[in-house]
Amino acid sequence: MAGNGKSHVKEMALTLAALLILTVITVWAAHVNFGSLAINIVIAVLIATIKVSLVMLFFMHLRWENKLVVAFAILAIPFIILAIGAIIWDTTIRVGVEKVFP
Amino acid sequence: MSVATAVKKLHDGSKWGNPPELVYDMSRMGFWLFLATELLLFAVLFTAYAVYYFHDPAGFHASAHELSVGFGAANTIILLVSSFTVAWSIEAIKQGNIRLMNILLAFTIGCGLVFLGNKYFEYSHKMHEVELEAVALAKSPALLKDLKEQGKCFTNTAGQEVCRVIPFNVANIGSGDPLTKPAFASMFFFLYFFLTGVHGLHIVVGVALLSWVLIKGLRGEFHPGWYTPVEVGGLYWHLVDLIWIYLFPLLYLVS
Amino acid sequence: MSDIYPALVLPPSASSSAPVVDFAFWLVMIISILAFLVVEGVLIYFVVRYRRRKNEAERETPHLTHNTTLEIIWTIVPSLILLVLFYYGYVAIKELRNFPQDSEVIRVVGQKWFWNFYYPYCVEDQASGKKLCISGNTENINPEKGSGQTQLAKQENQFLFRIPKGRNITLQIESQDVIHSLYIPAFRVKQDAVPGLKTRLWFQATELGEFPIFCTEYCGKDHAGMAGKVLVMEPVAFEQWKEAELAKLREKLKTIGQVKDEATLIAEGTRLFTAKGCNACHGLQGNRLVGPPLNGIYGKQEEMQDGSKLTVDDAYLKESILKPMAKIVKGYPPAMPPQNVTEDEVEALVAFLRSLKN
Amino acid sequence: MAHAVAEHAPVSYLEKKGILSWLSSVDHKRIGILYLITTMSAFLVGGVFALLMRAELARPGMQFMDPQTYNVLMTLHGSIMIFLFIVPGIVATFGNFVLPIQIGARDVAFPVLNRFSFQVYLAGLFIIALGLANPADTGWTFYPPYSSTTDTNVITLTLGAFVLGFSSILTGINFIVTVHKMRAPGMTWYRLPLFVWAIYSASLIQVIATPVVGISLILLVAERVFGVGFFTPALGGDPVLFQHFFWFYSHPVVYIMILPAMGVVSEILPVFSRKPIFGYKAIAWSSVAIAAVSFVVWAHHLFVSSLSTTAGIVFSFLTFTVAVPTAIKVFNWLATLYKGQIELKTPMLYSLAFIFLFIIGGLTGLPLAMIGVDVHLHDTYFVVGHFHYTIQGGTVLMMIAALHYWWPKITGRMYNEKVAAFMFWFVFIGFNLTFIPQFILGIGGMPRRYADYLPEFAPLHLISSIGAYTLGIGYFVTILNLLISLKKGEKAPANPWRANTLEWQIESPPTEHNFHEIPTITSWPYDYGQKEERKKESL
Repeated sequence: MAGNGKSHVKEMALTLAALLILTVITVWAAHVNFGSLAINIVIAVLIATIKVSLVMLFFMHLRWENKLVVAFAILAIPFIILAIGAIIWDTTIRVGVEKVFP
Repeated sequence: MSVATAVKKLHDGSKWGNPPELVYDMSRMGFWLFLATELLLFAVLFTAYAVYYFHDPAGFHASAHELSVGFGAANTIILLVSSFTVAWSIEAIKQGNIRLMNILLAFTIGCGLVFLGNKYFEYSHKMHEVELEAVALAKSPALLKDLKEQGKCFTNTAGQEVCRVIPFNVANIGSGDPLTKPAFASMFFFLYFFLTGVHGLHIVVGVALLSWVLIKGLRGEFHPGWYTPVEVGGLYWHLVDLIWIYLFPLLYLVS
Repeated sequence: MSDIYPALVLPPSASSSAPVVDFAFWLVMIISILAFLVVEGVLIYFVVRYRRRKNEAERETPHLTHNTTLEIIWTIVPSLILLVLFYYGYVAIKELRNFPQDSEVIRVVGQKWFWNFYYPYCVEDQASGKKLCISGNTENINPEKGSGQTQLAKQENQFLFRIPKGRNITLQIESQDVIHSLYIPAFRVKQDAVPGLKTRLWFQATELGEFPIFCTEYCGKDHAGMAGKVLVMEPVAFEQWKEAELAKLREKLKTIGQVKDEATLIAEGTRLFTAKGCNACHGLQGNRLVGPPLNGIYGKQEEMQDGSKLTVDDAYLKESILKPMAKIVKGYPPAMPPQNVTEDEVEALVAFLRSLKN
Repeated sequence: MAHAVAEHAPVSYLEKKGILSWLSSVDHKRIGILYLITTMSAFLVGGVFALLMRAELARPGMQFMDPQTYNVLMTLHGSIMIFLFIVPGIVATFGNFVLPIQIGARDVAFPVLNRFSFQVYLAGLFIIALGLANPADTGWTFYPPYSSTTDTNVITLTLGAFVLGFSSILTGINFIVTVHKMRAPGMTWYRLPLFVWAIYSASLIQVIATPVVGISLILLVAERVFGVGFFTPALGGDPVLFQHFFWFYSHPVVYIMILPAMGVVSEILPVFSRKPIFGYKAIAWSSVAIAAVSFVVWAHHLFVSSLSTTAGIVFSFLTFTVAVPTAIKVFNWLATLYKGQIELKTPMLYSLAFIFLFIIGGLTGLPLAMIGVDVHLHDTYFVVGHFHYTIQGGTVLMMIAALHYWWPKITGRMYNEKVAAFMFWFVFIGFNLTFIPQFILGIGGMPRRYADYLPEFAPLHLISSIGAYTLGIGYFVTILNLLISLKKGEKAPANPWRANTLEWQIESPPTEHNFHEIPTITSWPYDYGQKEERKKESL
């Protein structure tokens, strides 16, 4: 087993501290207007992504995992980007389609 | 494996002929694959969120106004802390500290229950009438028309047009016509309830999973040579944390 | 052009974009057939040539595992052919979606299970501000089970969607209930009618004659009957027909607001009952379909879903047509969509229902 | 990996009797057989529905059913065939039975999870059966708003499909981990049989695509139960969004169906032409490539449903990219036949028919990928024909081929070769008779999902119906022939086809733990047609 190795509790405590600080930043950023609605959302999502990366790297041990597990862990990401990206792209550029309802 | 309890037959996951190291390896791999499917499942809901957000940003902002940032932030902190404790419990068992592992697991389960309690208060608040800006309902013309006919819409002191409406009406579930009697007041509230509902379901499953691990832990089944269930339970718990990290700004902070 | 074409190859090519689509179609067909002949030919030749004959001893076969040159060739050659095909598909869609500026816009509304056509040709009464436009709808042509009829028999008396030859027509497509899809094979056009959206397609008819219109997005029970015919006319004939229709509407405009006698109303209501598709869900012989039967409904005591009772009168009937979900009769699903009818038409329908005896 | 296997006399895995011993078994072979029984039953039921539809469509006008009955049959035929038969089809049956043995493992990575997958599958089957009291009439695509307003049991069907999807995900995870971690010593990636590559690729799609449709179906259920307007325009919803989600899964899913079939072909061809497979790496990696590309083509199902034209053109281009790896596979199969010594046994007949029909299926996909031409062909019988040529001519035929190929291994009995080969011609001719007319109908403008049609389409519909019944007889007698062999068939030798893959190196039927000793692999399994001494050299 991978056990009996070095303990990572210290890194994890630091991670928690970072996550809590980032949470405060998220709440603060929500009250600041960065120019447009879309930019505000993108900034919120970016901060969330940093937090998620921290959780995955330290809490979920990806930093210390073998390559194969890391590969499976990030397997979904391109497909998530594909689904979200392509569908938003299409629904926002539909040409020649108007809404009937107000 | 020089563990004191070696007199008893040790649990090591080798029931089906595979050595524990291999089981540990395979379980992490398989479980990460499972987490990938979970992420894709939520990705669909986030896609829907994005599509409807761009469709109606004003409505989303007006609706999100009704959510309490305090509750959301509290739940975020609860999940982050519990995520840390469950990660710590794995470190503890790696060092052979069974007692610490059990305490941390129990603490994590407690956090999960507090989270659910918070959600219960939040949900029940949303099942009563609130004053919602009419702009939040603009994309549901059928509903807005109906509310106006019932005289539920008026101009408030701040000069905004608002309607008294129940964001999630339990009484309408499974009955009547979805057009004029929706259970959800706006697309935002539907997404709010659906996203947090599915997430809450995962919390329930996570609490159940960790409780099962804790029972095994109390029975002394884990030792530094075999703690795969703790690891897997922990990974699952982190998943609910991951999802919530996105949910919090998208639902509570868009106003 | 006859309205029955031999269903062996493409339908007659009757619009200005059809040749572009057809070129792309025949291109891919010819390439496919060539590829088919070559590849299947090789397959059959190999099987016949190298099959193990009766009593043939086992022989040593060549140990061929791969050939990089060959692999590269049969990766690149198909890729190039596919690029060409993609290009002509692109050319065809550019033609189909290149909406002309100078076209007449006709509104098409799909509903279960017929198409409504609303022309932009209207007459208006200045004084009252009332307006009537040329419109019409196809009828459900699904035959009854065991009737021995075919769709053709029911198609004989169909409404014809008349359009002039040689003019650009844009159809603005909407749907009242579920997704439908308007398909005119002879024009090579197809577009979904999505509720909540206005979609559109365009064509310029180049051949005179009648051509079928189909619904190609599954929409429920009588999906197969949601068909009609488009009639392409000489522009002169079309103008004559248009003027005649407008004259009829002018007559009708005069009668609006006047008190009509019951007989006229009932006659109009009888027509509307089928034309608006009421008969799809309501029987007249006491038979339960999706909705309750309507014979003898007037003056009857009905129990509602919430347990209350009421007597069916003019006001209730009117409400049930315009806002069907307001009061649901006990034992029936809340399934009826609000109907697309004018005040006059409601009046006629109510008169018709009044007239129905048990 | 050989670890703690109890020492006892080797017994066949079929030895233990009784239903309970089957349902409680975690043996991958038994689970494979359970899947085989359930999926083939679903196939027969779905097939009967198809025959009923073809009977009604033989003549214009409504003969002996009303349109609603037709719509229900159409929905059930689609849903049962897709969700209960063809998706678990080869993956769960032969994947389970053969894959662990082929890589030299005693079982899959997670045997209990494997049993759980089957139990979940049974639960899904049960939920779908519950809905048969008032069966859904939405078509297997469940497009809202029709599916959210119709008065039939859509909920049970969608929930059933959701549960089946869950089973599919778990099976996929299991196989992926098995292939990575349970290979026998010396079994490198390039020594894996191509069937394993195919199942591995299909499993990847199962894991990635299935959750998407799962949650979309749950959204549909929410729409019906809670009355939310997620896909209802009057409440601000977008019906086309569902189509995006649905096809994000349901296009890749056709590759879950066809990839394993391609894997079986790649196994059977070298064995019966006594020649090494040609272009091993090309075939292996084209499977992975198809799996990857299958995810970027879904919107070609939306060309006329208000997809933006720009997106349509991009997706049209991406769709063509799938054709390249597919063409590579076909050419490699042909090259495998070159200068071989082809034995026309039943599995080989079906495999050759697969190549023949799949070429037609693939070529008819081209006009559908060309966006401008697809506008005319979309939702016509052309699509029905194309789909059946790839999935029935592809997957179902290979399912039958795999049944014959592995039958001696699974049951320890030989089937009657003469009957099987004779019935093959029923299937082959019946199949073409059924679906060639549908291409012509589609080109002529005959829309699909029609209970009735205009008289000009009548002659072709009649031919198609005659073909369908020929096909039905072919399948029925073929399966009957196999069943009869259970009692009357000769005892099968361990390796009747003289094949090299591992499953043929052990007893027929295999023992409970497959191998007495885990083998060490020293070569790939495709050195056919060589003298023994040469074979050793080439290692």
